[in-house]
Amino acid sequence: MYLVKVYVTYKESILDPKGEAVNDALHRLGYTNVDSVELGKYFEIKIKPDKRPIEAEVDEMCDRLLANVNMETYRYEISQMEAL
Amino acid sequence: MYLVKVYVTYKESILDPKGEAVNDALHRLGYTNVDSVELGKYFEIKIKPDKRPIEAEVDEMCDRLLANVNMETYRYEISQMEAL
Amino acid sequence: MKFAVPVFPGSNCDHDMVNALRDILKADADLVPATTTDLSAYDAVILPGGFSYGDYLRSGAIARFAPVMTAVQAFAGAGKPVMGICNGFQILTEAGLLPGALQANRSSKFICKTSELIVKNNQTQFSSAYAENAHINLPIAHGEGNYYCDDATLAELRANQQIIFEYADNPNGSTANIAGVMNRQGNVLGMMPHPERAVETILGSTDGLGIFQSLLANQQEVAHA
Amino acid sequence: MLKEQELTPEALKTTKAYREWGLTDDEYQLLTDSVLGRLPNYTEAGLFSGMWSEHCSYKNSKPVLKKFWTQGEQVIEGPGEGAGIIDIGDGQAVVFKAESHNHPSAVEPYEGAATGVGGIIRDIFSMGARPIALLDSLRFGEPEDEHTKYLISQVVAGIGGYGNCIGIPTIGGDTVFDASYQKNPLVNAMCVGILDQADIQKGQATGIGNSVIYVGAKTGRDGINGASFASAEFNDAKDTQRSAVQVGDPFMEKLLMEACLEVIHDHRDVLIGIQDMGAAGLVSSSAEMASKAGSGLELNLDLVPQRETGMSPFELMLSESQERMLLCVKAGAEAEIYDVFKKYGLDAVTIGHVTAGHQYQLFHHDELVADVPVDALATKAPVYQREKKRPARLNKQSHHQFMPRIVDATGALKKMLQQPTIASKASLYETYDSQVLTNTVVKPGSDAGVIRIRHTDKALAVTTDVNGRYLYLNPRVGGEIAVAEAARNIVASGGQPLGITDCLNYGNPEKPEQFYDLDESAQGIARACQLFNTPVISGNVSLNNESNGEAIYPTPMIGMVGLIKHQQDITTQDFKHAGDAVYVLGTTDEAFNGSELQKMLTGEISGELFDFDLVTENQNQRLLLRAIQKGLVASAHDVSEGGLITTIAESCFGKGFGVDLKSDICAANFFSETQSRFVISVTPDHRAEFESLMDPYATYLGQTTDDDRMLVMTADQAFDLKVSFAKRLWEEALPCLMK
Ligand SMILES: Nc1ncnc2c1ncn2[C@@H]1O[C@H](COP(=O)(O)OP(=O)(O)O)[C@@H](O)[C@H]1O
Ligand SMILES: [Mg+2]
Repeated sequence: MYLVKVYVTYKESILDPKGEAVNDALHRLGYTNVDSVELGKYFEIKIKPDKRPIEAEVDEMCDRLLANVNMETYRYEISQMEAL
Repeated sequence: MYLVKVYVTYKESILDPKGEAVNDALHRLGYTNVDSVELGKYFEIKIKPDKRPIEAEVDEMCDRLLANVNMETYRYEISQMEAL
Repeated sequence: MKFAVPVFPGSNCDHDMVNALRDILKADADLVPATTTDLSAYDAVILPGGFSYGDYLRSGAIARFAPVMTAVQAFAGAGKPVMGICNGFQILTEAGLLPGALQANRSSKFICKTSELIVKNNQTQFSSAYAENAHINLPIAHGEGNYYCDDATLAELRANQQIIFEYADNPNGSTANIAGVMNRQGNVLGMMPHPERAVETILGSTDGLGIFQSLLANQQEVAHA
Repeated sequence: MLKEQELTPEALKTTKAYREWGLTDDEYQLLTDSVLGRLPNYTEAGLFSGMWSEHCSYKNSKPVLKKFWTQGEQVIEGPGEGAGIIDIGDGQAVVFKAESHNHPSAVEPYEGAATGVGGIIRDIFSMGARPIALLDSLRFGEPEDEHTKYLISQVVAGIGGYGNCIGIPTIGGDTVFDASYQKNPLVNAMCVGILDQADIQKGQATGIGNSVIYVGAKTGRDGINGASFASAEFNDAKDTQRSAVQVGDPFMEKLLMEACLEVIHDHRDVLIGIQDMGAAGLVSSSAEMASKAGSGLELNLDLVPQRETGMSPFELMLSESQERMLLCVKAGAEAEIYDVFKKYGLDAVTIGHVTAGHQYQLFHHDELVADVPVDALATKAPVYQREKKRPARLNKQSHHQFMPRIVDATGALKKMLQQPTIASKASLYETYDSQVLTNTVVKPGSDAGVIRIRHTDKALAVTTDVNGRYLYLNPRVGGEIAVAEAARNIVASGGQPLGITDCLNYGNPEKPEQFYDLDESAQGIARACQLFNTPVISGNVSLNNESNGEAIYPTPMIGMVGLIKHQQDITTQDFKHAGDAVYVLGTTDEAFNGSELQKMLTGEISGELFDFDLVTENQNQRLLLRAIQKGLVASAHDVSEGGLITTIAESCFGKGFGVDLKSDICAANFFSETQSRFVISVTPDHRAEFESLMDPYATYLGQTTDDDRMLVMTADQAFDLKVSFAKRLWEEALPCLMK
């Protein structure tokens, strides 16, 4: 079994209202040294090995569903999970 | 400047409806080897050094705002950003 | 009796609440800004529904730090009645005034429809106008109304009769069908359904009136005691 | 981000780079030769590309829009301003408009739909009105493939996400599935607002020296030149254009709306004009405000609040960042306005002022970067009279009416109730908050949504409708039917139709056959509007709804608003009690070409469209409205897709009553889509009066019952099934298909 961690964030030019809202809230709470906040999605996916290489499959899943490449970018890390 | 990456996910005992929805969608798309999906939040926070240790500050921010410890857990990584 | 209805940036049921209180229940009610720090002029506080601060992080997570919440904490601490409807409920749990948390609905979708509730405890200042185990119809409208608490908390809620409203047909996955809970002291109520949307026949139901009538009647008793 | 090297005026001319922005060679020529008398620089050419796009200038559709009926004594403001306004008495008025967001929704369905809603809301409050209701009109492919399911769920989530958060109820709409929209879904949103006539605002900038104030979200590089993107044909290959995606921020818009309405109400004496920044962003709003007022304008772009660094004048002026408004305020009163916005935590910045003369001048880093006649931008776009040719598909149509053979009437009905277009849409609209603001009397699920007007005895009925299949078979008559159906839904709810807005969704107007569809259907709409006295007061055009050369069905969405004079007249489609008499108003013919039944049985839409008569339609509507106003009607439901039997079933579903009916028409004709009909129920004590009023136009069919049984005896067979079972099929069909 693989453990895949996928991080999806907005492209640079895209407005991130959620990140802004958190940034403002942190400032109001007194964390004025916070410079910026971006809020993205974090997926932890457990996946069984398949015929295809895992990277190809994860790439495709990201492109098709997990991210909208028109406005988001993604990166991921894959690790082998020990069998229990 | 520090770059802090915070990951917030549901506690294990809690059902994650959005993760389930993604899991189902992946299955429908034919990725039947996907075993489970959890969907969490991913924060990228840029933060200027302060008097206090950065870890203490991030812990506090997470406990107070970024996560609801009744149902969520968090972890984070801190790295130094190079000055531009 | 005078009600305060705090308005957070992004509240959107604030006027509905005040309209229900003033026009239908003929009660005194003020909208108060989230920057208010003094609630001493009021007898009860109702946190209204909406999307405070967009609910962009978690529902209620940011609003609980608004200045008015310090005053609400003190108000509740003094034993005066505080009620949170929908987003108001979410704010109260985030603020620690009520146990548990509200998670995304099981369907992971927003749900707006009429839901049937069972009044589980009518021995409270918020529910005394209803018969015990009465079935009432109130609208729900939320994306994150799935009440969660751990087993120990649930046992405590049950032991102390803190569960006031249950769903007859659980729409959102809430633990133990919980639609509304009270604090241990019995002066803070949070509920996801919207009683202020059910106070006029023309809008489909008047089953929400009981909550406000309970509050008004109990307050009068307090005043006369 | 690297600053793009801007081409010199000469290089722009030789490389023809302006083509990428949607300007044609002829338009560029017109610009250099007659409008400016010189070569435009990079920024100037960009401004014109945005302002002369179809989206801003209506250059292809203007000759068509001219044919619309826009008169009527109830009209306070017709097409032209942000939204139209209609008098509803007592010093109040209703404001409404619809907007399409088809292309953005195809690219990013959640945000595309969400920002569509956000945009139409700004159009309404910029007129000074408080938005009180939203509607959404959706067209998707068949919900079979995964991508279509994804589009449906994301579009619906985006509409709900925005409307729910900002706190405006979504109280109606329509949803149709047809392969024609597979690659090109339609997402049209409509907003209705209400105002005191004293608060009416205009988007104008007058008075030399007065300030132009920018409020709301900062400007970023999102959606740059989106107006010309929206107007360009959508093609799989053009991946590069696809970053015109914007993210909606309904929380920001909620604050912006409250702040703007406060300025309009409480600072009327210093507010001169207000306009939202929609398509072609800052240039469009500012140039239109100045041009309308006959003023000049000077803006200092360094003052524009910016989300990103190093933005060029081109980018700043053409960005379509959301949640921004432009105000014109009396000189000296700026601080008063800033204070209001500050209270809501919003940026408000003076970025320029009204000048003498008629020039539009932009400064950036102390340099004059654009200096053009303001009217050239706002009103001098070329207008094209496109070539029109009757489409081949109409020429080869069969004259025969499709004649269905129904061997198992009950089975056919069961199947009909599960067609995605017929099936209940509750699983979609229950994700919309339809009750916030506590004015919603009739929620989605009946013919029209109804909202009461607080502190009066009045209410408004609102609906969106159009059946693209009818237009595909006959664009002119289909256009008439679209308006007629909308009016039918208003009347069935107890309302007097007041006026319409529209979204004209068509293919490429440069193709003569597609221009034919646009032009013909506009004439049909115009004729129907005149007859119903429902002027067009606002609207929107969405052309180039094609993918890989294939156009969608011509789909002019009609959004109609009606006035219910007394709240006791509010009528819904559900049968109310057992023992009521059931009637059908109007006659039933064999009308199957273009019908849901034809699609269900043959898999296609073909042949000449059935007959339709506007005069009969109008007469039947008037009859029903009179009966409702006399208090004779317990329920009314218009007959549309799926025919009479579907209509009867839907009236049973609401409260679970059964029916026992008998008719001398055959079972197949119970699926006919003859127009101008209603199913009406009447309590026994009103039957006599009802019948004498309706005679000979209404036919008695039988009674409602307490039984869980829908029994309809026809000339040849019986429809016979349990109401509860039929209802379950109807309710579960769409959720099941979406799984
Ligand atoms: N996308 C939608 N949003 C909101 N309401 C919708 C939507 N689609 C359908 N509805 C509602 O479902 C009901 C049935 O719609 P429809 O079949 O189009 O009615 P009709 O045929 O009477 O025009 C109406 O109340 C309509 O407002
Ligand atoms: Mg209808």
